[in-house]
Amino acid sequence: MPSALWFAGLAVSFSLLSAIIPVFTVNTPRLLRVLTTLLLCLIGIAALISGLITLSENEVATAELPLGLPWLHWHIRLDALSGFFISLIGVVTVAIGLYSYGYVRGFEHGQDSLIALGGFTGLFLTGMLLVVLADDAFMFMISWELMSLSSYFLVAFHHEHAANRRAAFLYLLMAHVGGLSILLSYGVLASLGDGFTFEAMRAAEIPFGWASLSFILAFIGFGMKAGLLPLHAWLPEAHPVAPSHISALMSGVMLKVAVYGLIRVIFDLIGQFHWQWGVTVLTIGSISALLGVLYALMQNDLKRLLAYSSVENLGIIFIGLGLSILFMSENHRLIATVAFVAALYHSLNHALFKSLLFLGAGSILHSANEQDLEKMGGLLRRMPWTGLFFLIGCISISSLPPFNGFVSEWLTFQAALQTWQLNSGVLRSLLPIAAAMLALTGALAAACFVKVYGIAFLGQARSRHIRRARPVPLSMRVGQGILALFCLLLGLLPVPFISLIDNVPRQVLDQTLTQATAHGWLWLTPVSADTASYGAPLIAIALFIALGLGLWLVGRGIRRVRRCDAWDCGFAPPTPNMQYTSTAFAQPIRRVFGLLFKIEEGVERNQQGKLTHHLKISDRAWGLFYAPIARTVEKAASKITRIQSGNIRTYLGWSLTTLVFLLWVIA
Amino acid sequence: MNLQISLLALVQLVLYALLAPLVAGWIHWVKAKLQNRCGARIFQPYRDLYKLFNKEARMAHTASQLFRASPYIVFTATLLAASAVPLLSINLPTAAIADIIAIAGLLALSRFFLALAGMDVGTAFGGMGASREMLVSALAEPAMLVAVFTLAMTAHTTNLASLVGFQLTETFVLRPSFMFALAALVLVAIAETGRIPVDNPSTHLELTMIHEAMILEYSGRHLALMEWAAQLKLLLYGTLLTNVFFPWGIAQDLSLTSLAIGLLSLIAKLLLLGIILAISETVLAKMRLFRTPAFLNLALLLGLLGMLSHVILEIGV
Amino acid sequence: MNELLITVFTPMAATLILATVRQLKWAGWLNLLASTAAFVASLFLAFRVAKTGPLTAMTFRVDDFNVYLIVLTAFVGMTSAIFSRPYMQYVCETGKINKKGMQLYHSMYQAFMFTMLLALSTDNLGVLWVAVEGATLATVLLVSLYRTAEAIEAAWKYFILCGVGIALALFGTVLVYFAAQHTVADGTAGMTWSVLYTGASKLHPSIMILAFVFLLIGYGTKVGLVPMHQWLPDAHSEGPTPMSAVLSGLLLNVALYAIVRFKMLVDGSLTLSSKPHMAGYLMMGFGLLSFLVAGLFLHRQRDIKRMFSYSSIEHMGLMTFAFGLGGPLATFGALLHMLVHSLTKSAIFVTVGHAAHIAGTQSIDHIRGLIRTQPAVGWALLFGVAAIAGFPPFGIFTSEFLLLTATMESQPWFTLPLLMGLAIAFAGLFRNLHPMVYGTAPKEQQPVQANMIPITVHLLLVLWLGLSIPGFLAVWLNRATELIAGASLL
Amino acid sequence: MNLELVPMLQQIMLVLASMVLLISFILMDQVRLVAAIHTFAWQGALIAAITTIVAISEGHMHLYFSALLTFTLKALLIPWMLHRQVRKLELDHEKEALEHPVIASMIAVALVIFSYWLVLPIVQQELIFTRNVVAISLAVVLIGFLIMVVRKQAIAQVLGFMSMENGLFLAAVSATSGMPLIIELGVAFDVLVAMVLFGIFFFQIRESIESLDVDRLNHLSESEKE
Repeated sequence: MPSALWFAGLAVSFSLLSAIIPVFTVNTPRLLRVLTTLLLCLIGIAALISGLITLSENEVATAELPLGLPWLHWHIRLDALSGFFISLIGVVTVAIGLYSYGYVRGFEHGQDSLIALGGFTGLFLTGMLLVVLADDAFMFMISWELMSLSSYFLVAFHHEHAANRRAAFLYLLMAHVGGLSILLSYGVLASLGDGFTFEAMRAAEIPFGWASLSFILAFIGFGMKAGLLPLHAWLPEAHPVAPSHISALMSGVMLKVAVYGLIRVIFDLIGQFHWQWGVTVLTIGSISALLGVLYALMQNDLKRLLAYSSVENLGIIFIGLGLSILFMSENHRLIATVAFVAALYHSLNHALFKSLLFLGAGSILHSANEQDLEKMGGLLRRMPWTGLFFLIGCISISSLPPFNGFVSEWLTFQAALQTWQLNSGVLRSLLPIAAAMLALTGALAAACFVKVYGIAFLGQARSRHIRRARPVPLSMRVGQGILALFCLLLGLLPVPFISLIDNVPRQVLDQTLTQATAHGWLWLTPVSADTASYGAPLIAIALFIALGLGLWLVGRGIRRVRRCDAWDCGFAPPTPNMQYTSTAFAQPIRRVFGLLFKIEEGVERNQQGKLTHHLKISDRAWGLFYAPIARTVEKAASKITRIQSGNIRTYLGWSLTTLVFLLWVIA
Repeated sequence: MNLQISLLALVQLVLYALLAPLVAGWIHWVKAKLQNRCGARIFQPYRDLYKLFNKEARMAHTASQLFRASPYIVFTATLLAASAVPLLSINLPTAAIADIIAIAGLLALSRFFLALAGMDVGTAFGGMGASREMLVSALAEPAMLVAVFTLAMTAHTTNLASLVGFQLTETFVLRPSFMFALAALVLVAIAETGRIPVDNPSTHLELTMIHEAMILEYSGRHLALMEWAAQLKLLLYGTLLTNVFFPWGIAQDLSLTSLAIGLLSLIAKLLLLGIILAISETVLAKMRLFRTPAFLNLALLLGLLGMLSHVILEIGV
Repeated sequence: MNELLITVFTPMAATLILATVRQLKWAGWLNLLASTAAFVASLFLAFRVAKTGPLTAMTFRVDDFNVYLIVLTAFVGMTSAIFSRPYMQYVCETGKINKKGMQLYHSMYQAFMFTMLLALSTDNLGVLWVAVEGATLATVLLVSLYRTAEAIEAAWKYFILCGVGIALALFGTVLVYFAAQHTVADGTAGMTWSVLYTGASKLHPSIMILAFVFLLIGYGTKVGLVPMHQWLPDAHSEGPTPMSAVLSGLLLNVALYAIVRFKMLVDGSLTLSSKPHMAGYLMMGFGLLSFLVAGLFLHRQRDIKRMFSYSSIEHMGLMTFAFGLGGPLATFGALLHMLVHSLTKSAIFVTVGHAAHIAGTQSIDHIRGLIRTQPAVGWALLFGVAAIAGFPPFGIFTSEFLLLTATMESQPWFTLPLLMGLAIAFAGLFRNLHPMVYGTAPKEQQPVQANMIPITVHLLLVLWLGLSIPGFLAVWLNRATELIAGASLL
Repeated sequence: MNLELVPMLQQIMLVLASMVLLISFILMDQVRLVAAIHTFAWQGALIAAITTIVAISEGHMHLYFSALLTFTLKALLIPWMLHRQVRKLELDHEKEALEHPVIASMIAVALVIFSYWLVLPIVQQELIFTRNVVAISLAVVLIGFLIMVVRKQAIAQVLGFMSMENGLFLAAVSATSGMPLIIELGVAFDVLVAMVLFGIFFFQIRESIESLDVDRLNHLSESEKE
């Protein structure tokens, strides 16, 4: 049987191939779609296999490619950590591949070239795979920026609208800055160790000051990509405007690659753990989680909402990482591992259900060409399968048992609850607050997705084209189905899964979670059996028995229900316009947390003399963080351009002054 | 032995299901007495449920299948949650399935579907109820978890059975954190079970209703399940409060006597609790919806204070 | 030796011939032919040098440093000639210039190539000066070729500013010669770089540093260092596009090359003095200033060619900084950056020529939705700018990677302004680029018969260099690094 | 240094050098264009004279030649060309007064002092004499530069440029007793070509803006007015 690395190489070469074929098959769109789907599935499967092999065998495979700098070839390394993330990429890619077969059909008659779509999707995947495989800073940076650049082109795919162009610009700009910051972080490590290979960096002895500098730079860089506050501004702009399966890739997978990068740099390369770092990560994580979900609640654009909720989930992941660092800094390896595994688990979960939700949104776009919640409604009866899968996604992301989201959040809580083990009293009192924020986040997330599902899929259609919505093609449904299935599986069988990824903490923290899985596949006991235990399968079984019972009753048809008009307290039969809107649903929460948003609300008369109500809820980050920077640059630019006055004598004057000045300097 | 335990678990489950309407009935009765009404008999809720189960269930044209599935899910989730809360005895196998966080999760699940069911028909009231319910729960859930964390950090476990066991084993000490936690949990329980002053269970056709607004469209067995689930939830919170903070009398072994003592003490506690609740509901008035956040923030604050006083006062080094 | 002579004097011959050729069709092809011949010869020259090491004869000296610049110059000259033939014909058809103008253009093109190659290959500082001045003279008439008021104004500024600069450079050269007298060598030898380099330590430090200031200002004017850069955007934007390509791709390099040569001498003489790195610090200062200021200028552009000329200033600033920083890593990076920047920038200017042709104007506000009108040009522009902005897998990323890390190693705190500068410049480029390539195209924009060969070749080369630096090139650059920085990298 | 020890020729040279400097000043303040051209011619002649003296004292053969070259180029050819163009452009009676002549001359004086202060660190005994002449030539260069800054009139600017060149020649001749002949030729050729091009540009500018006032060449700028 070929080695894991071989499969990884296969995946990479397939993705390169899929980047090339559109050039040749663009005139036969159908063939193009078939080939792309095929290749994407192959990529996914190959990546998945290689990842699984690595995880199960815990072997570290390395290789060197004759590319890059003459004295620094591309080093490749496939260890448990990369194995985990490569399999994550794999799973989602398969689903995306199947989905895209039906979805891309919508673009065949559009103006935008399919070459760009297919080609850059391939490059995007290549970039992500290579980032995970890279074992030296140079290759890492190249693949990292390749990932950013190609995804930028995908964001700019629908470039007719100025808003999309702006989003793409913002995205690329921030990606570039983040990349440079990562590069510098590597620069610090490299200049302290010898050379840019990760081996050298691991070996390097790094004093605290420099290590912290490197940590900050890396955190800024990767945090920017992961969309942590306040560096998240690009995310809700860029993710929604890309084609939906790309949004799924970006939100589901690319953000996880950022998580991978941070883990790689901090846990693996720097290999030090200081409580200051832990606190930083924890704080930023909690804030992102809370504000992310609050902003998500306020959105009416479905994909934008999903994007903001990605901010929230990444926040949760970073809470886990922060906890892990904290516990490591006081050398409670076991608890640190629990938090670490929780973070990994949530990365995978978020990859699954966020992609699932984006694919759902894509299906709505595909069949009704609508992504504004205010116009949706009653889709469950028009596209039942999508409705079901989307519901599963909503339950998972709201972290409700027995689905996967709950497991990771539960684990995070379990880690946070071990705070009594810490020595430092300050930390002991800080962690519970983080836990409280996490709890609040979870509850708000539930509210958010009740809103989404209730407005979009339940009730009555609020617009004509939604009323005409039809079920999407089989391929798209299968794509969503796979992800939904994984959501369920990971929710039901956390124990086998955790024992599967146990090699990752073994490699990174050199500690395993054997006790978590000690009590058989039914019981998940992260710390110890009598501390806490969770029997997901039993809960699921009970629920399914109950459902089965209900369905059986229905099926027996004795107690059939009679259809009638809605009662609605005896008022006139409700019309679609009488339903609660998305804005209305969020209004109470908006009112409670009003301080955190920039709300412009007002009523005025329009030209026809009708009274119109307008409400604009925007992100505070813009006013507080981005606008000032932009203004400063503009000011500086307009000042500096004065020296290009157009008068030649002034120019000569400049030269003369410079000359005299320099002569004075050197004398 | 093992058989006995699982049997006991089953008994407790059934007991929950059976006791729930009784508690509701008891509270109604006491309230009626307090308000100088003769009021309905204590067993009235059983009659209502029976009647509803036999009535034909009707569904709006606009309702989807989710509308039909929800009652079952809601009821089961609540029952599951209940099954993990020690009722008579602390050695409860089902407690290992779901620790306190999982219980919160299960309750959240039932609430999730309750709210969705409310929105399914597409009436104004349903959406209103769902929106408000989610607001209340969004604030109540963290408060509850924080309060529970305080206990969990003291007992070093989130498993309720072990938690109660810890309470029983350790010598009686005054823990400021527990007082805060208790206060917080009481407030949360009131909010979550939709009692005055947050919501009025006996209201109808009011613009202030929350829980009722969501189940407005239900009828027949669906409605019965929903009502039953609500009563279960009430009982669940009651047991949680009493057995965690005042575990006295709960059975620690499987001898019939101790079980009997457990049952009696439980009934006593519940009666007492019912009276207290009834009194409070009689003297208090329901507050405006937008006063509720303040109410729940207080709960959250208490929970946090409890946690902080725990880490600072009790294990502070 | 012959290779060298062919390389250098083919263009000279071509200059004289083309001055007489009247048929436009022939002129274009002849121009291309001569450039190709020069390129081929330069390749042979490169092989010779690679085999037998530096060759020195009759005031020529070709070592590892300038040989790669010679090849690069000849190559870019050739590809630009490929582009210029059809482009200039189109310009001629539009009636912007007459037959005599075309004649002048072609012969001056070759004259320019001649001066460039001469400046690169000579060993005599005086000849170097003469050649660089000659380059100005050859190009100044081309800048004013279109005879519009702006063109003439641009040419005048170009002429005066560069003339003054070059005069200062001559003064610097005289001072070097002065320092060489009595101490190293008299007569012609006193102007011979290799002689001076060997005896550098004996040169009088205070005279040398004085001389270096003049040289830095003088040749710096040609490099386009702020604040002597003002001629550059004017000349680039008003001259014919192939001219902008070679100016940006070659002239700036050659001027920088001259500065580096002198810096080597100055460093040699300053080693024992109180401030041995003075020259380096001066260059770093100038480089950083130009880098940042040019980056800010990018935000306020209305003319597409002006914009890219500012980006040239920015990159020259980066290279100057790197050479000033010294050390093998930075030097290697700078040499690589010279290479990739010339390739990318000339490719961009060729693309810009097409874009302006499509839209019928150079004003950024009127070029819209290129990838709708003519996808090839639009994407080429996108990729070109992505490359120049330092995105991998394009080569510029590699050199910037090296520069940043080198800075991180020796002067960590300089990385901050560098980072800012890169971000600012990047934003400036893309905010202007986006509306030009994306969006819906206006009706009046019509696709043109574009010549994508030079663009493709250049970008592919840059891509290749970004993915992997071929061994021979690495060795080559490394030898040059050894020569300049005194230490090898590999 | 005390002049007694300096041989006669060098004393003469110092005198001439000082006169070159003086001429730069005159050139800067010269109001009438034609007169300015004459002044410039005189400067060229003086440079040529200095070259001859150096040639005599050093006995370099090629210096005589370069003296001849300088004379023909700087004293005869270029002034003549300028005259022709001035006549062609009907600028015979062109006058251009500086805006702030006093300030300009103050700056010029400052530049002279500055350039002397600049060369002071060169202390090797045998270079003292040349050092001072270098100071003068540096001053001439800088003043030429200053002329280009203060003069609006294109031709006047060119004169400034040319007097910079003169300064360079002075430096070359006095400090290093002339550059190698090949270089001299090259430079001379460049200067000549430059002059021709200048001539062409005068006409081009003239036809594009109806005057030779360089301040009106200001269409190409980044400032917001356009």
